[in-house]
Amino acid sequence: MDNILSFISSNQQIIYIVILMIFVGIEVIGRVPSVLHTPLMSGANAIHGVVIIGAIIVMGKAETGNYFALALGFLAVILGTLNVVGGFVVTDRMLEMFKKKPQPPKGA
Amino acid sequence: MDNILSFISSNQQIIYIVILMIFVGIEVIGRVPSVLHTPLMSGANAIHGVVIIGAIIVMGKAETGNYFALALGFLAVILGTLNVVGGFVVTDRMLEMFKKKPQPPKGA
Amino acid sequence: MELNLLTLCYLIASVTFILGLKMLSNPLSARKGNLIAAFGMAVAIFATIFLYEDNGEKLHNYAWIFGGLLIGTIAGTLSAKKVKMTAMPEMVSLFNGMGGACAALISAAEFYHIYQLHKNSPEIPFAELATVGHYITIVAGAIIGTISYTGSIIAWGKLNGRVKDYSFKGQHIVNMIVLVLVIIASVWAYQSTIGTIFLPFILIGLFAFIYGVLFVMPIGGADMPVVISLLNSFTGVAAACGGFLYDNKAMLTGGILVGAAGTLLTMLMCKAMNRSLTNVLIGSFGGGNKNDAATGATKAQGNYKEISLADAAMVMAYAKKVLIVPGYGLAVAQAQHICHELEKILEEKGVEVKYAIHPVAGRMPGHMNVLLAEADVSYEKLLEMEDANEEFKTTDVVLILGANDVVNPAAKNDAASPIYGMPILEVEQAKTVIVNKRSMKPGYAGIENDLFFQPKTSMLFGDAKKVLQNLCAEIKTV
Amino acid sequence: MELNLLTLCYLIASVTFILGLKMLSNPLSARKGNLIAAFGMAVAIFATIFLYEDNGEKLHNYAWIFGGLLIGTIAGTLSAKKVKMTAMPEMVSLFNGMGGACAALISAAEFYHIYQLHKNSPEIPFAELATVGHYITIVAGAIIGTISYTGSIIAWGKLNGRVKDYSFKGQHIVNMIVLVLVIIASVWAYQSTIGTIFLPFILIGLFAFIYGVLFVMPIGGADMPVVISLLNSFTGVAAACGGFLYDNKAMLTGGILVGAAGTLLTMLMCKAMNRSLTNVLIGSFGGGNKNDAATGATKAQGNYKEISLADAAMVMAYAKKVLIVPGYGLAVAQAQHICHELEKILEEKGVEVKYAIHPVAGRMPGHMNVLLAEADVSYEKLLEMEDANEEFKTTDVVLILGANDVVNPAAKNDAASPIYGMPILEVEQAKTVIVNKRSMKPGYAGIENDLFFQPKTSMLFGDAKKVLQNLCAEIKTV
Ligand SMILES: NC(=O)c1ccc[n+]([C@@H]2O[C@H](COP(=O)([O-])OP(=O)(O)OC[C@H]3O[C@@H](n4cnc5c(N)ncnc54)[C@H](OP(=O)(O)O)[C@@H]3O)[C@@H](O)[C@H]2O)c1
Ligand SMILES: NC(=O)c1ccc[n+]([C@@H]2O[C@H](COP(=O)([O-])OP(=O)(O)OC[C@H]3O[C@@H](n4cnc5c(N)ncnc54)[C@H](OP(=O)(O)O)[C@@H]3O)[C@@H](O)[C@H]2O)c1
Repeated sequence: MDNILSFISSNQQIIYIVILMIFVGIEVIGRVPSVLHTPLMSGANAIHGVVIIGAIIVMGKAETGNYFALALGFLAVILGTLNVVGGFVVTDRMLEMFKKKPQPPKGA
Repeated sequence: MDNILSFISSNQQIIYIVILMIFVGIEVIGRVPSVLHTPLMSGANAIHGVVIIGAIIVMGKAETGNYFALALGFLAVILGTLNVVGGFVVTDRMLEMFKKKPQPPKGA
Repeated sequence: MELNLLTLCYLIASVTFILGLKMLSNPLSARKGNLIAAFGMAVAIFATIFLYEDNGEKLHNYAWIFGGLLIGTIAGTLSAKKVKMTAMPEMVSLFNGMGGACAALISAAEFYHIYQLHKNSPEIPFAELATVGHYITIVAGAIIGTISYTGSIIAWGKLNGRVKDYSFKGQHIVNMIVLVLVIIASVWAYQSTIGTIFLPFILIGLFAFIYGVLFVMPIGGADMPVVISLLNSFTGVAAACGGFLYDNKAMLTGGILVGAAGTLLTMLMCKAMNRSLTNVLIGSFGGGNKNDAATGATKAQGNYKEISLADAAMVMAYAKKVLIVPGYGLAVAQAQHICHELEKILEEKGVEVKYAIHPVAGRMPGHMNVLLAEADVSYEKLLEMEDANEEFKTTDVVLILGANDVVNPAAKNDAASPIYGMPILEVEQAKTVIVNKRSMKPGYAGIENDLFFQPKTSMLFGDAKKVLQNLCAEIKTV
Repeated sequence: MELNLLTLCYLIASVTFILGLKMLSNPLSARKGNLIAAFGMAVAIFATIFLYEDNGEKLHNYAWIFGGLLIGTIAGTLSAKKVKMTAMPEMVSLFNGMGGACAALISAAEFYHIYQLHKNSPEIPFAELATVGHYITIVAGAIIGTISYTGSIIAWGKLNGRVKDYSFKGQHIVNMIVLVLVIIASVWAYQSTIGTIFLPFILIGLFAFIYGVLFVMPIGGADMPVVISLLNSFTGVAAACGGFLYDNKAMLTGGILVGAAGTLLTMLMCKAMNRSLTNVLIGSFGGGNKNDAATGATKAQGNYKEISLADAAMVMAYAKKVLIVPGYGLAVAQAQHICHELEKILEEKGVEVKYAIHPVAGRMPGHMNVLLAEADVSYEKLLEMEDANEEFKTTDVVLILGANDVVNPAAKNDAASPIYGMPILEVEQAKTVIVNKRSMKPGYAGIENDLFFQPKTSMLFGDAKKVLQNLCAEIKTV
């Protein structure tokens, strides 16, 4: 109990950020019409591609002679880029299809 | 420019919390029907009564002999309490009126 | 350990504030949401009292603290319980003002604290004692809190009729000047020494005080709910300043939350009336514009026809379904109880009676719901706008009691009208429309209403309460 | 200075992610939202490359970094551009798997890094080198990333038909056991010394790998979009672990954002089909339940009647308004182009043709919009469900092409039906209904459809593409 409390206390701000982010994530999505579910999923998929930052850091910190670390990092960068670039491009392509939203006179 | 950047950097987490909180505040309210505007305003009014915490701290830190500081703090505590208690009670009274939400068959 | 527990309590409070506000924006959960936020507040308050430490030292002056809490609680509860339902916005305004004043006092106390620590060396520049950031939080709390306080008090006075609308030419320029003076005084104070700082600091408060008054003074009394909502979000920001000052997350998050939500709410309120916030603040149609609109009204609309009490009673008694549209006039006349009476008499005669409630009928959102609830009208009888607009199609008689803008077809037909685009109650779909008001004068938006000149419509002039009393008597004899 | 700039860049990225996601959830701003998020991502990536410092040291291996970025960009763009519209969910699944793998590799690299630093003293317990918190972020990233990776690959395989549904009795228990093994291996690894840690760490990865496969394997192929959305939020959480690991706010906020939003989205998807998430995951009606439903179907429904091609052509050619209801069958038959053809031929004959689009028609949300857009059907012709349900009232002929559940009246009438409560296209309001499918077999939900037995309805059996081709030819001759 004590441990948990002091953990909470010393990571107070991060905990706030995480909790608030969860609220934001939930609220921001709340009103999405079902036609947009697939593009939204795809867009969210592209956003978690932010993991690429970690891959770049791993890659950029690997010592030049350490081939195993280099290979790991290199692979991670490629995979992360695939996620980011592919994700955004695919989402854009999908949304292209939705662009001319019809505005039928209500109830007509 | 440099100053601003280093300010941002050293207060990074607080800035995140503030920005996220703004998003939360805006999103959370987004869907409110207009009948609830008044109670919602009143409820929000009660919540900013959290300023009472500051009043309590001021009061509790004032040296025992310093009557000016004591008076300031005492007044602040009273006003803050009015805000909090009055706010929540008034909101509750208003909402009492809204409780039996009618569920008329749609379009009937 | 205790400090860690305090952090957890604040975290809980922050989360309850968010959840509470979220639940408050849904009719089904609103009341619970309010209680949840109140619970979180209680946690935060008692945690502060018992767990807070400053440099390892607990708070003292417990007697004073509990004394203040007790006085505030009793006074707050009593006034909140006693106030009439229709005077709610005034009450909210008053409480909001208290919060603003509290924030301002905290800033003043903090300032005084710094002064006390160093009063023996009056030549130290204040700038050496507080960083810019620290100073800004102190001064912003003082300024915003004070503005919120005076503004709220004026709004309160306007709503209960003690303060009259007042504006003069060039008011906006004067307001700007006062605001600039506030800033100048703030800069001056920061550059003063401990010995000379009192004057500029008092000036800051004074100018902010004046600004608050000037800011609210010219805005039409009917627009006060919007102003109160805006001042509400000001107080939120002032509370957040306190949060920065004490590095207190509960104050910070609570304040920012209300600041953001309050700002949006203010805009939503304006939108529900189809107006912009600037329009409300500069008062273009609560105030000045009225004359223009009145001239527009003179283009004669043809004739209206009146109906006698006896005829009105007859028509309603023999109708199958009557819909009542209450408006601001009903509220002013305090005619809700006699209106409920009418409803009961008609129902005894076998007439189906319901109410059509426009969301911005009256002078605050939900005004009519609160009003009719006070008179014990059953909730099942209140139709929301969309449902009512369906129901009109099968209605024999619509009785409009002191409503005007909310049934004005110009909102649908006339793109030049200031209320164009506002959703309205489409009463013309019913067979007959009877309108009760005292004269042919326009309502809140200051514009003419075509509805009154339509063949379906007949006017029943007089104060709503009196007319209803006579109507009741008349119907009983039918 | 540069580090401060980096912080600002990350802040900008976080905000663009939120804004982007918010805009993505509104049809009008969705595309712009995607671009905004992409912009923020670019800022974050390049800021990391050029500004990141670790103990005052910049990153190196630029050639490798840019090489990797280049390869990934080319491969990603090409495959994203080439993929067929209807194979989108597969593609998303694949990219999601890449992200999961990336997160897992980062954890592995971090782990290897710790190992490298201390490999000369193999007897040090790992627990002395990393706090519990640090270890949990490493291991959670590895586990969640791996599960997301293998799960996504299986989902991808199912969608393009390479992997078949597979389940056995007691599968859920086996799954639980594997999950427990993952946890045991994690604890074991933490208590090993540097010298002996490799085995348990590899076991963690292995068990997580197996779990990902087992988790997705039994779920019906048609439910894959929901599963992908769930795995999507897993990858978000894995990315957030990376954010904790490097104390990187962009990763942390981006990851949590997707984790939270993805979870809600998953639930919304289920809700749109009127199912619960557990129901999807345990697969009660994509899979096992089918038999029960089939027995329910044997209660004979009376007779259905068939219509000949010639008659169908006649009825449609002489109608004033025809509404086409596309469903999963149309997608499977790849009949969207010939369907557009039919529309044009009918319009030449003076028939008004529109499409009624159910939000969950097909196998992914928006499936039909995408499909018809691919065949160049004008967007103005697509009616959303609510509008379509109004339009049916004035429609002469409804042509249902390979749709079944989305027009099943049981969703409205039969409280015992598994799809009860799902909003449907109310085609019975039209004068005549023609249904094209290959047999009387049920659709996705595995239940009988009353509609087919109603007097208004006639069946036109056959593969959608072939039937449409013949229909076109026939109508031309009318
Ligand atoms: N609800 C809100 O939140 C809110 C806030 C601010 C502004 N507003 C605005 O207020 C308006 C509300 O519309 P509304 O139709 O309710 O009111 P309204 O348009 O202001 O009309 C009220 C009518 O009641 C009549 N009246 C006044 N006293 C009366 C009495 N004692 N007996 C009988 N009739 C009386 C007046 O005509 P006579 O003088 O001829 O009797 C007047 O035309 C809208 O324009 C809305 O935008 C609403
Ligand atoms: N959109 C989503 O996000 C999503 C995701 C997962 C699940 N779902 C579910 O999928 C269902 C969608 O409903 P739906 O009406 O579109 O599809 P459905 O209920 O699955 O019915 C499709 C019908 O098409 C017929 N068909 C199959 N191949 C055909 C061909 N080549 N030519 C002509 N007809 C063919 C089948 O009948 P025959 O075999 O007799 O030809 C079948 O009855 C809903 O239950 C929904 O909940 C949707």
